[in-house]
Amino acid sequence: MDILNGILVKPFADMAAAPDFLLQVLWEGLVGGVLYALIALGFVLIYKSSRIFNFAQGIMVVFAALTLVGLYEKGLPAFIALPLTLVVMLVLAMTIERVVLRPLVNQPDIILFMATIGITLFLIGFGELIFGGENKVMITEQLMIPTGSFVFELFGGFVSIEQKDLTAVVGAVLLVAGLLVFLNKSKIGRAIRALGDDHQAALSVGISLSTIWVIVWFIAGVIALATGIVWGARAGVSFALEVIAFKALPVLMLGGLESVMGAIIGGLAIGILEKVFEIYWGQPLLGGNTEAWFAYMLALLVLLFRPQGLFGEKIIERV
Amino acid sequence: MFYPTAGQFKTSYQADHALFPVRQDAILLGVIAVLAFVVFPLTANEFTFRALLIPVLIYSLAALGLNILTGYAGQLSLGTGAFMGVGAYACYKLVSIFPEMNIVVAIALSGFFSAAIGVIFGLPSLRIKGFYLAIATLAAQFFLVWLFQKWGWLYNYNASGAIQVPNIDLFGITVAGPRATAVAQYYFVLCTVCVITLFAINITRGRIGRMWKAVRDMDIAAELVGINLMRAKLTAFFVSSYIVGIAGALFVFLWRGAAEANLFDIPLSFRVLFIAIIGGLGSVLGNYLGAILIVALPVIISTVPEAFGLPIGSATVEHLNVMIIGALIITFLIVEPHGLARFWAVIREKFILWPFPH
Amino acid sequence: MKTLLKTAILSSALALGAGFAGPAAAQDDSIYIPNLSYRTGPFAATGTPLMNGQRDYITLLNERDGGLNGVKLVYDECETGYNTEKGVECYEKTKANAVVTQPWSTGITLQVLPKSNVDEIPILAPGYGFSPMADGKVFQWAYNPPSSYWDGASMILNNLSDGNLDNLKGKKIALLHLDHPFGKEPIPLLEALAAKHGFTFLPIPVGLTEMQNQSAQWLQIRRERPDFVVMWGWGAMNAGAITEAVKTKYPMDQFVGVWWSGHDGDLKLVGEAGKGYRSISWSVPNSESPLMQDIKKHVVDAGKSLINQGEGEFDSVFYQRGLMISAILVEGIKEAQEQFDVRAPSPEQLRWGLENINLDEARLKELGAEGMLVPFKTSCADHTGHGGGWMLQWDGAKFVKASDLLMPDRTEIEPLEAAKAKEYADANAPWPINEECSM
Amino acid sequence: MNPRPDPRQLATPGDGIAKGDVLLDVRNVSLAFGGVKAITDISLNVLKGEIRAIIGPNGAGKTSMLNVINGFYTPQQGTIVFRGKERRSMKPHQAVGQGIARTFQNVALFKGMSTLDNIMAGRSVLMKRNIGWQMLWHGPALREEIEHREKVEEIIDFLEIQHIRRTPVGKLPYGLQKRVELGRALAMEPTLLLLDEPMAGMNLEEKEDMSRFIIDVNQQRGTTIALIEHDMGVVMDLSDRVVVLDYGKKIADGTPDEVKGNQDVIDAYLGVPH
Amino acid sequence: MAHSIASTDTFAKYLLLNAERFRSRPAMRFKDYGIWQSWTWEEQLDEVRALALGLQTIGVQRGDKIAVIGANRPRLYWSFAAAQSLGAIPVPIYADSVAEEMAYVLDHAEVKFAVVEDQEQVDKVLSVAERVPALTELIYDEPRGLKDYDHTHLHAYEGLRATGLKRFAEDADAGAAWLAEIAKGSGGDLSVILYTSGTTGRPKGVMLSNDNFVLSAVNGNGFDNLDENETTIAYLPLAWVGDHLFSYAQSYTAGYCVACPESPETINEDRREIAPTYFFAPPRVFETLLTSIMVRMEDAGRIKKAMFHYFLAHAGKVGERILNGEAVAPWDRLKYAVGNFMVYGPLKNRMGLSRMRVGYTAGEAIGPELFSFYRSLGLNLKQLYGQTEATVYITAQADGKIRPDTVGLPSPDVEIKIAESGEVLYRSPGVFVGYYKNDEATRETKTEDGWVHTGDAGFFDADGQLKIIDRAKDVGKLGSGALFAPKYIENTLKFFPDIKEAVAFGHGRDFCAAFINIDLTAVGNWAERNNIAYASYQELAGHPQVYETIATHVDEANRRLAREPLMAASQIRRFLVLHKELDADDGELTRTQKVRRSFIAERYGPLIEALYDGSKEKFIETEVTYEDGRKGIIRATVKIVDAKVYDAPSEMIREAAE
Repeated sequence: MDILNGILVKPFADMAAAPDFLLQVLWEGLVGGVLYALIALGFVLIYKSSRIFNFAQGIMVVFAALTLVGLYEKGLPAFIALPLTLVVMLVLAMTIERVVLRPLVNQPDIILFMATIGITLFLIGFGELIFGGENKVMITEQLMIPTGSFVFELFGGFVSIEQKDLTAVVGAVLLVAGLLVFLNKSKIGRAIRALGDDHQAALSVGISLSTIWVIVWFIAGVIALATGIVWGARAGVSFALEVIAFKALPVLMLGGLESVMGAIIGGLAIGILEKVFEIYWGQPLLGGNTEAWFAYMLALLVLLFRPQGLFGEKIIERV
Repeated sequence: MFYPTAGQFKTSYQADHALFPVRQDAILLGVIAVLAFVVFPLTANEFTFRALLIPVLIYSLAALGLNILTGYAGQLSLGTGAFMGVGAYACYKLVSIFPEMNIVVAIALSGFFSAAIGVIFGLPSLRIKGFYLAIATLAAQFFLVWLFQKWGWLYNYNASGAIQVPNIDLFGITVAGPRATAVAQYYFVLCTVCVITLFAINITRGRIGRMWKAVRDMDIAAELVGINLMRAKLTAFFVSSYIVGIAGALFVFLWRGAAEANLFDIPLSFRVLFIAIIGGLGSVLGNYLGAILIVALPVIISTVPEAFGLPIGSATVEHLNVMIIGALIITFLIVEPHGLARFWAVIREKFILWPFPH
Repeated sequence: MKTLLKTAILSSALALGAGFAGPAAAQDDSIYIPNLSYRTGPFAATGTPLMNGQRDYITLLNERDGGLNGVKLVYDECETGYNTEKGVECYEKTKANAVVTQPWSTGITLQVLPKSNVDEIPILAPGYGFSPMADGKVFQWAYNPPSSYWDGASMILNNLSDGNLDNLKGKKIALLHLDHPFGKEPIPLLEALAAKHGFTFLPIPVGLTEMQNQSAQWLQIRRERPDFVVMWGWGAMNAGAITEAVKTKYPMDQFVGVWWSGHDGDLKLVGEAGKGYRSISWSVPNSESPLMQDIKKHVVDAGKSLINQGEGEFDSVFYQRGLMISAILVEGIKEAQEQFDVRAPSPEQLRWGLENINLDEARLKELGAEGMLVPFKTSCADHTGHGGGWMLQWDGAKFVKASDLLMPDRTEIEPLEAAKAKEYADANAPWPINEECSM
Repeated sequence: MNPRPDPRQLATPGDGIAKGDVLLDVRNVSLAFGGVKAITDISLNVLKGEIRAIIGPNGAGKTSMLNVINGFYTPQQGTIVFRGKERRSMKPHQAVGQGIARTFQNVALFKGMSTLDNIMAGRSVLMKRNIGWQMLWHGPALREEIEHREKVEEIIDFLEIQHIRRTPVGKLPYGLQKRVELGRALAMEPTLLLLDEPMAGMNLEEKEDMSRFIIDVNQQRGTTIALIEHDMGVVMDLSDRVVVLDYGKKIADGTPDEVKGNQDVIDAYLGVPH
Repeated sequence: MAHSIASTDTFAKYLLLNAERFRSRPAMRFKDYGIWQSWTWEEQLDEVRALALGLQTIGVQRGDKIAVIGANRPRLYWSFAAAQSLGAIPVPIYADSVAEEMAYVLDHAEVKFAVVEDQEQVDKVLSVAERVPALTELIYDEPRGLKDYDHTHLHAYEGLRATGLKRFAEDADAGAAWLAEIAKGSGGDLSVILYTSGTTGRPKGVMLSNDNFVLSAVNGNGFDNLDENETTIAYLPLAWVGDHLFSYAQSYTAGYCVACPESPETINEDRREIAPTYFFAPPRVFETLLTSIMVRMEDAGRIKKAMFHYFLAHAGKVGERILNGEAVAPWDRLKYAVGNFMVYGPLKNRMGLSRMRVGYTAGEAIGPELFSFYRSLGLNLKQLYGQTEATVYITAQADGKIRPDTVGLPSPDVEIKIAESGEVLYRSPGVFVGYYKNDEATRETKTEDGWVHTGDAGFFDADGQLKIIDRAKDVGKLGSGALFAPKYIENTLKFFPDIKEAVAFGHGRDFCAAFINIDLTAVGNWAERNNIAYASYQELAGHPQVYETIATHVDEANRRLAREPLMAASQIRRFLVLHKELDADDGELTRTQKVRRSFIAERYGPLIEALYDGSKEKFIETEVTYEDGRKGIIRATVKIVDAKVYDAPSEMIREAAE
């Protein structure tokens, strides 16, 4: 009975007992979710346009952030380091297109997937070689990201909202909105969207495949940089960040590999749910650290009922 | 050139189904066997055993397990490390609960535990395909490693949370634990790997192997030629996880001597996956070639600057090493996406066709 | 394709050659000191200054004194990335010529520990490793001077309770720890003490993958409201925890870390907000000491150091602790040289040396490091020395000494040490026990 | 030396149904995908030993019909009686167990395997040795393997594909792939063989070869065949009876000559709007 | 089972003997169902007996003619032995002959029974059955597609075999009676009637006795030391005398194993698997092999190609001398050994000839370069000069005395003389009994005292080796009176892989000119590499660049011809590349793929005229027969090109060069 009580009653009693805390938990989950969603978004864009399951998205986040901070540490002012980082990401996109994607075009999915793992390793080694392996501080102030926090006293407690987290959420919303506009309104954007379905159709827009790939990888790089700044501001910049890339995977399972909305909603849902589960069930009942697997188990369960993910299209098998 | 195949003909299906229908292949294997069983043990030093030979063998075995699932049955798995962990922890518990149990029996049994867990986590494969399944196997990966950490019973409530291999004898020779000599462990691993490889080859070339390959190549068609997809996939998960579990048990008992949960985390899974893919999916030989490249090469690379007296810091070497491995993976995928095994097959084919180019 | 083939053949030939040749043979006029370092990966941030310190002390001796008693010390790093597997590989690679193993991670220490009796190479794990290694009768080849983790835990609790653990009755103490052998080390002692002295002990593990995102742990802390948070953190975890603590508004003066959680770099992330955070330490930086001046002169200014001078690494706790770690090792070597009258002592001889270290105030002063390290003395039975430690406190810009020398409550620890040592020996039977040495 | 096997007489699986009796009876079957009707209330039967053609314009529901027959789709209404047993749904692999084999409109071979292995895979369902024996290889598993290899070699010989025995099927030209696929279906020793456009995309010569093989299969092995085909000429030559579908409905059924004269059929093929 | 063998004058008796002396040694292999099905001599005896006893039940009797039609399959070879054991006479017929040809032979030979391979042959025979009144029963091997045929006079081989086995098992007398029947056979009896596919007129049935074959085979065995350890591969037409000798007569007399390939498409693969020790092929096969080698090597990398040609050149220099056991410098030997490892060995391996101990080429003259090429690789290839009427052997090259331009010394027991007209005549134990039902022809060919006209012109050189120039009737004279040997010229041209076929003209003309047929494989491959698009053979043949290539070949051929004093006069002045492939279906080639020169001259008369009237191109219409028997017309304008001729060298230079 204790167990049942622990599972079914106590968590909700706790939530009700300390609503401020619950709010804090939800906020923390939301912020985490935004980050997952951003990384997942990078995955989805690349998958949609080139059928590549880009494992390197996570490391691109670190690499982008590390480049930004590294350039700053080398003495460049932030307002130069930032655009320069974008240039680096563009060069990276072009290099990847030229060195990896083009020779591997038309290979099976798993080969491309492995190649992105190769990119991951290469970037780790390269990044550490250039910028060193130690933890770096995100140049928050220099980028004019507010660092204070708003504290709301309510329900007899408080909810503390870091301004940089708030900035992250707002920034993410703006980024996603901009991206959606780009994808839906611009010629290139439409080409990118069409690419997932039909190479020929996309090519008829008049943009070469390699150009589209470079653009897509560059956009993924920009998203990575944004993610890197936000996450780096929270936890510093180091290659330990690479692990968050894994968190994007269950998001993709939930949201579907090709759905932009799926990535966003899936990311937020997983961020919030895993936090709530960890705090109210994981820690009291399972010894904590359930965030390590909760998102996967959740996604797995969902997939068992909807193999195409929450937002994927239903698969009708034909022969 | 080295493959004069003229005059080799088969007068029975038995001969046609032999392990090496081409005589030269058998000779080549014989040479390798002599190297592995006689020459290496006589010449290798302890570092070579512990850092090259034994790990290459164990990783090959793990990759073989994964390859059965991914290369033969087409089910991508990213959870190999955790299944190795299941094998290792199962073996540890068996040895602690039944200290009298023969180590061979314990290792053989521990495979069944990972096989059972493998089948459980294989169940989603009936509904989920491709990358979705790959991500699903990550659920196993993260959940199991978490379990290894949290479930004190698994590591006998050891303060450090690590499992420690006691000294274990086999026929009067210590093969596991701190007192075991590298040579003894090498032979133990070598024999185990040989036997399991043989079994795996036999399975993959027979009915079950064909069923797996059919499922891999086109699962709908496989179903429509009467293959029970559920059974085929679950058998693949079972056999694969069994071998992976054995590899895990060997990994800890015959090589590492101790292990903590993190050891079985995602980098291990990826490492094994690299081996399988660089080696060549759908090939048994590839696992060995891949393991040599992925396991031994970094060790060797890291000794290169030292050997040439280059003043490079160990960290730089490590960074370069990671870069090189990354670049190698990409290069190999571009040069031969089907892996080293195919690379060898191409060379072999060239030898057979020599002097003709095709 | 063709060239690739050739390269493949060439490199495999090279590989075979390299694999079977083995490391070069030892030389008489030098002492090979390998270090299983990590300058890469998530723990690089905390590892690097320590490695730099270790390296620079040896460089100093070689540069200033021409080695130790005229024998050149060869310091060599093998990169592990704090990865146990890599660590074991490094151990195997270096052990042929090594006089000592410096495993640099509790995980690696635990892996190497059982082999020590077989390989007969002393393990030197200053301030880390398995606490019962203090029992020299059982762990004949392992040394963790000058204080063990249990010592550290005991000192922290003593400090928090103003010297009387019973004061903690009814309080709640959380242990925020890395979910790794290192982080789990103090748990048995803390559990035992909690039971005995009536405080609530709450372990909060941080997984390796969660080091930088500890919001769940800190939410838990916020909910549980422990009176004190003790941290056994390392690498990126430290910075993460301190940032979260600031965010959660956890009072810094109730937040104490073990010596590995007192890295200047971690605290600089929060700067002023971290003011009041304390960390127990058995070493104290003193950039004005004669030793440091020598280092500056012979190593840093000579361009032979790897430290990042712009970031104040020279003044940092970890860099100077790294120096002290090498000083301890060198002291052991020196003892062995003198005792056995050899230039390059064997591992067996070094073992004796490490058992007979006597780094008292006088000797430290001689080394120019007065006050930088707790004085301690090892023996056959006591491989730790139990030199105690000081509290260091973050003043917003740097760590400053904030207490007198604290000593662990050995009476609380010793029985547990003995029991765990015996348990270990039993589990690893046959395990030789040296009954000859008494206290 | 090995005595030569005696494969000249190819066995016909017996099932107690005499030639000319109803082997398969499809009764009032309807099938829809999310509201789109693929098959509307169709009944048809296949007699043992005949070659039965199902024809119709694109989208007439022909392939869906085959998919219903071999259990790949479950119809919303109607039943199927095969060899006297009535059922609504079953798993495709169970259909194989009952003696229904098929080929596909777009070749569905196992691309990574050789011709030999593809056809051997068709016999998977007839092979019984468990994994333990497989593991040891020598002994029962090998005996079984050889036993089935002999059968497969008969098929290879029958279809005249000796020269591509070891070739990975992915490398074969389309016409040969179709032949290998037929071989794989034959390997299952079916009572009823469903062929989905066996001659699609073939040139004249290949079509003639394929027709010959189909007739040979029917005559020599006594296999009942139901086929879908676009090429009317081929259909009329090959089949004993023809059923015509249009928009998921049956519009004609009978001998080739009867069907040819049917006005509905002519309309359907000329595209008269409904 | 013990047989008492009084003598070995028939193959049936040899079969009994071999079953005793070689028992479980392999007699025959057949790649079927993916593996080499094998029969030992004992099993072969069982098979032949079973068939013979089965044949008896459908009425086969002594003296009956039994047609055997099909590919090289053990069962058809057994039909020979079974028929002969019963005293019947097998009449093998080319399986690719059209119904018309077949009808003639079947009728002419008064065939009563026919053993055929499959439905195709059954259909062919049945289609002409009414024109073959003697034919009563038809036996087929492959039952495929024949299920619904009327089986009153149609028998499955399998059925007869089963009947035979049953008879043997159930009726003790049957076996004994069969042995008695064998004993009745004698050396003088007809062994087989082989129809020659003569270049003109109707085929003639060459009657060969058991003695003819047995003695020839035994002599052949002795000449080349063939014994039961040899293996050969049977892939040439059953109806051809060579195959009958090598795959049947010599196998029975020496006891060696004959392997039958799986299907025509797999011959190369099958030969490689079997790696025959005794191998026979007409020059055309060697030519095709060489062409395919060179074509495949074209795609090789530059270094490999250079290496390949370097070693081939070296082999050309010393290979034959090493093979002949002559003195060769150690350095050259070493280089040859390296070459053997790098090139020759692997090449032999790929051709499936690495175990070949003795190889023969015959049927027509082989180009000396082609011949030398194979010998330089270390293959003991030899030339044989023979005829159906001689039961093959007239001359053969003996080991160690091999020259590419001669056909060797007279075979054992063969006498040869050269008629005044230059025609070669011979007399031997292999000389045929006569042409079946054609005494006139017999008389024309065979003199009263047993000398046989070969129809070939030739002479003995200083070593006593016979050198054949051409068909006696084909050898002509140029307007200048110089010798014109068209075949010699054609062979010189055909050495080039790009040239598949050539027809030379010049008899009675001022100079020599030639038609050239390009090799579609070789030239097509070349075109592909050079990005030359072509839609048809005709288009490719007329392509200017193809012409250029062929012109260089002709030029080289002229250079070679110029080196031969006898031939220098007949260098090619003008040539054209023919717009269609010469084809046996159109009657341009014989079934054995020999050029029918006169027919071609008639058919392409306008082109020949154009060759000599100096025109630059000529339009021509040609009727062709398609594979399905339909007829069509192809039209083309063929370009004609002049070639450069060289001065004949003086004797001095020639000697210095040699």
